Amino acid sequence: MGDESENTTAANPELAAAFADGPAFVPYLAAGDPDYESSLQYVEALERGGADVIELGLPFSEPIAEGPTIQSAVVRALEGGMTPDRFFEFVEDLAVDVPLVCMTYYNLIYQYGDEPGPRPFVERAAEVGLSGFVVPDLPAEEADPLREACDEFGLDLVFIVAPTTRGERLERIMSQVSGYVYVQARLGVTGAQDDVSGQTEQSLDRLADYDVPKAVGFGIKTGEHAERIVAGGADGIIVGSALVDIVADGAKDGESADAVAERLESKARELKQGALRGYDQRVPQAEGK
Amino acid sequence: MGDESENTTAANPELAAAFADGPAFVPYLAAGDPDYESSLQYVEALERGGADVIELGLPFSEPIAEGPTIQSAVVRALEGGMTPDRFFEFVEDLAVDVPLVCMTYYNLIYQYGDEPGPRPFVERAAEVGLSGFVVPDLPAEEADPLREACDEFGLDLVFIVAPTTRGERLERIMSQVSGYVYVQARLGVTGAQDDVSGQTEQSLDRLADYDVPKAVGFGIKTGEHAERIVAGGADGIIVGSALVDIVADGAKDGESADAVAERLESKARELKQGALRGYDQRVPQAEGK
Amino acid sequence: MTQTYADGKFGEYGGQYVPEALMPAIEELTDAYQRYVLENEDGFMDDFRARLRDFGGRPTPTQYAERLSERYDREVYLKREDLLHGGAHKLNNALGQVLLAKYMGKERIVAETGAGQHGTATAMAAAHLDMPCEIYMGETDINRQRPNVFRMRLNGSEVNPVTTGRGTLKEAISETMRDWATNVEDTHYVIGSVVGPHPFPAMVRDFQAVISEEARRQVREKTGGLPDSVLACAGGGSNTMGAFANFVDDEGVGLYAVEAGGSSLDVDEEAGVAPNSASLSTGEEGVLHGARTKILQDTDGQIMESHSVSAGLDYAGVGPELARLVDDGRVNAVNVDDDGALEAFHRLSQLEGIIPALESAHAFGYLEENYDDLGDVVLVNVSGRGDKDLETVIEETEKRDIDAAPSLAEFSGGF
Amino acid sequence: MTQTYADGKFGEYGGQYVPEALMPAIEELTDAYQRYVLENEDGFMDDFRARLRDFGGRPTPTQYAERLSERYDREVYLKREDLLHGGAHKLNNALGQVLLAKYMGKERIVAETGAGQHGTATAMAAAHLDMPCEIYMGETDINRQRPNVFRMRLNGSEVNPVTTGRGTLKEAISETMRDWATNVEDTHYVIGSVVGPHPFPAMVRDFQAVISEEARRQVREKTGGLPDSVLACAGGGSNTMGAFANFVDDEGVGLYAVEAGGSSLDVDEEAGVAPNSASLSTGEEGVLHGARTKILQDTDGQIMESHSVSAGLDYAGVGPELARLVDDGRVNAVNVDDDGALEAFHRLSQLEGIIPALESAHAFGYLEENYDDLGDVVLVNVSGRGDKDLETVIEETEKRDIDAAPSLAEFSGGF
Ligand SMILES: Cc1ncc(COP(=O)(O)O)c(C=O)c1O
Ligand SMILES: Cc1ncc(COP(=O)(O)O)c(C=O)c1O
Repeated sequence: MGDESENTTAANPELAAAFADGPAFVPYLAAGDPDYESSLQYVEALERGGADVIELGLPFSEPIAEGPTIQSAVVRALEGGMTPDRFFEFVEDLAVDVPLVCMTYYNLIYQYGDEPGPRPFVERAAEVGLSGFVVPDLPAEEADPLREACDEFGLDLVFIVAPTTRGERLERIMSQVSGYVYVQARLGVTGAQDDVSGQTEQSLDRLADYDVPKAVGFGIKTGEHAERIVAGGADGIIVGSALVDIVADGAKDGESADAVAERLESKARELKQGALRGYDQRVPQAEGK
Repeated sequence: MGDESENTTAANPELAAAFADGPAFVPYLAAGDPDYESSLQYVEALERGGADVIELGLPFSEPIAEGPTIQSAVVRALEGGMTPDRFFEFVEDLAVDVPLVCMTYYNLIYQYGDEPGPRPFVERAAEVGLSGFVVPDLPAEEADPLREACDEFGLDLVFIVAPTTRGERLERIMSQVSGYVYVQARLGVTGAQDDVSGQTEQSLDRLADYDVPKAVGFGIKTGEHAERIVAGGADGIIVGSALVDIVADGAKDGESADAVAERLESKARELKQGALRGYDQRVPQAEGK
Repeated sequence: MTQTYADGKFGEYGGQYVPEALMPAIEELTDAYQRYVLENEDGFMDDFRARLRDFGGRPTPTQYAERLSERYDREVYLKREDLLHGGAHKLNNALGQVLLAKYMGKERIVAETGAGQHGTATAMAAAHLDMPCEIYMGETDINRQRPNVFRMRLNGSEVNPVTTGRGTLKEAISETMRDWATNVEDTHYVIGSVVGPHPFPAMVRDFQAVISEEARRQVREKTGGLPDSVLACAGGGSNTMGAFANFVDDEGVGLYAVEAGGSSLDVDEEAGVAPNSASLSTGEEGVLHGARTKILQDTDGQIMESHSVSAGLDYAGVGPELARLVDDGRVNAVNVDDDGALEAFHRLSQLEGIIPALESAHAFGYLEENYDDLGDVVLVNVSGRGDKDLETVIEETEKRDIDAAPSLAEFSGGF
Repeated sequence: MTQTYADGKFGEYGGQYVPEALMPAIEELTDAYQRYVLENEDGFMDDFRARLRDFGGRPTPTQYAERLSERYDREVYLKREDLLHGGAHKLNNALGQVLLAKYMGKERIVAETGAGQHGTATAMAAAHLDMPCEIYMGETDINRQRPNVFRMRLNGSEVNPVTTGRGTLKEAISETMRDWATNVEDTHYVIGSVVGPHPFPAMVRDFQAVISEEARRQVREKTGGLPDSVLACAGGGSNTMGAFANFVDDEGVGLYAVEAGGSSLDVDEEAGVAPNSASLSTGEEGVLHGARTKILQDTDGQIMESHSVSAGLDYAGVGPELARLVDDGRVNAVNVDDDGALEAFHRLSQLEGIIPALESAHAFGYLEENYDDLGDVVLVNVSGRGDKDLETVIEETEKRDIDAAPSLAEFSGGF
């Protein structure tokens, strides 16, 4: 346990680096939504818009932690033929330089490859150059096998900390986490919200003593949200539904992939700029620490 | 009881007289089927056809002892406006000389008039010149009040003897009956049948020792039936459904009342002739007795 | 337990007004009732009780109703006949009679049914006891109650449509009597309530009396005493007599037979229609279906068409023993109209998580309106469950403005 | 009684694979389970048992099935969960959980439902205990099971349509988890079977274990010994674990979990469809809805659409404890296809006068095909009654040529 806790935040230099100077903008898209080719273009647009890390969703048939927006993205991606193998190809085909985190559910990780357990999946993820994982249905209690495989192949394992996470549980998670911690801004499932939850500040307070980047997600929709959250002390912002909405609208209205990519890029820029503004506001404080 | 048993078969000379010389033909029709005027004509046609006694049905809404043919007659007569009071008028309006027996259910007898119980009904029946009653849902056990009223006003009370009636029950009935006994030819409800039941003979055997006319009914349809039954020892035949069928057909086909009446008369004649033939066959035997 | 009258009479009520052909069967049945039911010959009653327990699910509970008790500020207990196999008290009687037929050596069962509750109970009992069974049912009722027809067919019974008259219960009873009169030697007629000629009213009461036998003991266990009042709906009156029988001698216990007030207590003599089924409250003495009792009839004595929102109460007669107990002042004949019953249906469903039969809902309607007069401990018989009534409830709720009802717009027009 | 595993694991099965936001609630629930259920704190279990008795109708009987016993030339006993309030074993669990939520101070209940049986049981329990309740139900299921939706509404519950995916049970579970994750502080999620994250599988089993607790005693009373085998259908496996729990330590008693063989045990990987629901027989280890267990999945790990003629068995997962007991060789995982279940449905209806749920009919299908291997005394759990299935039975019987079925021509096309 002492051992693990030491190596946790240092598994992969890339993710740590992404948070090193200034606030990290961490957008999410479902890989293959609504089809393989467009999706490649969309992810690349995020980088152009200023992404520091990209969370790539590998769609699972039962996304129990997602709201309607991302559920629909998952359905579109599955209907577009996305599978774990195609996902790894997708990562290989992507022309982006920022670190990529795979967001998926545990069953897909567990089933992959010939031997049961997460190792084959992590091995392949390392091969294609992924930097880490977020697994919403894998709490720290069940994470040992995946943590071990990540350690073996030098990948990070990001955990979500919810507004309800306190005390012992918080410690257990923080001893397992690496890369960054995903601070869930409010209770519920993913989905863009019109205001930012007051629960965020309390969560950041609880995490103040832990020396790992804190990226806040769930419900961030605009540059102003991003600004406020970073000003409040977040090391990064995670944005999913607000971006997936753009993909969904494009798919519904039959827009060209180029047009959608352009809108994604500019939304990304808005969010990144917001984050930067927020960071500026708190620089004195941050330095004081 | 001794008293009652003595006066039973002698309440009304008319009914006894009808059975006095030769077999009695006892047709049944529902009064007012399908309307008052036609029904008067039909009943009168039965007399012309040779009826010795006529059973006139006063329709009741729940005729539990009737088969489909007579049930339908009852419905037609009720829809035609037949009521107990109209029934008594009907009897007054009839231009026939043979004795008339009212066949109905006990509730109508019980409810009639101002005081509860059968007396008002019997009193009125006597006034209009009815000779007696058959009440299919009134077994001997429940008949005392009606028996008393009949005695008071000099009317007969006919009882039905079923193939299942034996021993004590038979004695009880035979001690209450007057006019004639209605021998039910087979189990079941009223309705014309294609052959005559073997149960009839056994019933007549059981009744052989009782000195009261035995009229057999239930299912007699043709002159040949009538012949066989009278040959077998019956003092009379009761025919309902085979006649009601003619009324029903007439009503259905919109035949004129005259035409229906004519067919009733000729059916009656066929039945009466059959009965007479049967009687001829058994004369030696009957005399031997 | 109320008395058994050797002559089949309850005062002037009761008797045996049936066609002569049936009398020997009725005498045979009277004898069998005496021997098997009253004297437990061949262990009949033990067999019956064991089957009621294992096949039927007896004893049914007597439940303390928390929220009704709160609402009415007194202790309300529910006798849960809705939990009996088949969903109503009907099985107590059907099982008893089919078993008796078996002990009597009969080889065939006939029965009438209105809404189908007695028919389904009889079909279940007949399947259980391997007896061929035919059920007479009015054609109108068949069309209204197809799921129940289907259940009888599933249990292997034949369902014979009755097309005479309006094609409802009254006609079905008459038709079953005709079948019985035709096949009386090998057939037993399983009548569905405490009506018909003796010994049916007494026998059906005895089979149903297990309700009050249990409830009396159960209320005692829970409260240390007896209820102040017992409420049961009354159609023919079998759940009613079952719920009352063991309390009749407890003079301090008020007994309330709640009839269907329908849409009105008035009567349309001209049309021969009573828009209610309140024979005890508004009927007159007369003879129907083999017994003298209180019936809905016109001044001539013709039987009237009755009405109730609950098919199981929709009958122009009532058990002769109840008629007597009402005349004696021992049972209170009261009634609740269609509106009150529907409201009570929704209230019980929401407050207690029990969806009652519309029949049973009448008893709860009376409780709502009169709880203040019913004493500290009230026992209500839940004669059956309401699953059979869902279509009717949609239809009838739509016509009304019922506070207690959930919004059912999405069910407009049925399922 | 099977063991409780402190870590929520049954061998490698079980666990708590849920979003972090739910973990505190799950810890709180685990603690409440420990205190109230296992240690009877505040008399919780006494309260629960009393309510099961008075509100639910327990004990349900264990019935000797005369005609099945004759047919199979051995003693067949039926555990009659069809007689429980609501018509299925589901209430044992729903009542336990809603009551627990109340003891925990929760103010709101959510639940998922597929065919509507768990939903109706939860709605009844929630009404009884005065808890606001929302039920998630797939839109497809809502359209197929409108009477059950109506019953939930009558009991005062909200029914929330789930439009994602195929709009069936799997999606409804996911959606209910989302609601719980959002409202976790005041809300309890009443899961419908022995599935989901720990402590649900153990807790639901403990609430359902009353089935085998009673049945074991009842069979003993009747035969002086234990059954040679116990049969129960298995969807999620709650009636199954309930029927097995108190026999697991009786090594001589064979335990048979009868899954839905559907139309075939083969799988269409391409279409992501398994035309059966036989997770124990044909599924692979994986993680679904919070637990590691046997599930129907493609080689990638995507969950497959399952199928069964009985909606209540139509689920791609199964309780983790059952998976473990099968791996251990203690429970036999067997299955019966749609045809066999339908035939058994008709057979039981006609021979015993019990119309079973199509789910339960699977257990009887297995009995028909394998009675010779089941020993002298066989106990079958009748998990529910079939009234909910009548429409399906008409439709499915029409498609087949079933000897045991009555002629149903007049019902062609439904009611
Ligand atoms: C549930 C229920 N309650 C009551 C009745 C009325 O019958 P009775 O008055 O004989 O109990 C019926 C008749 O079908 C019924 O189904
Ligand atoms: C009657 C009945 N039996 C069985 C089941 C299957 O559930 P389980 O396997 O959890 O008992 C259901 C589910 O709805 C059901 O309604």
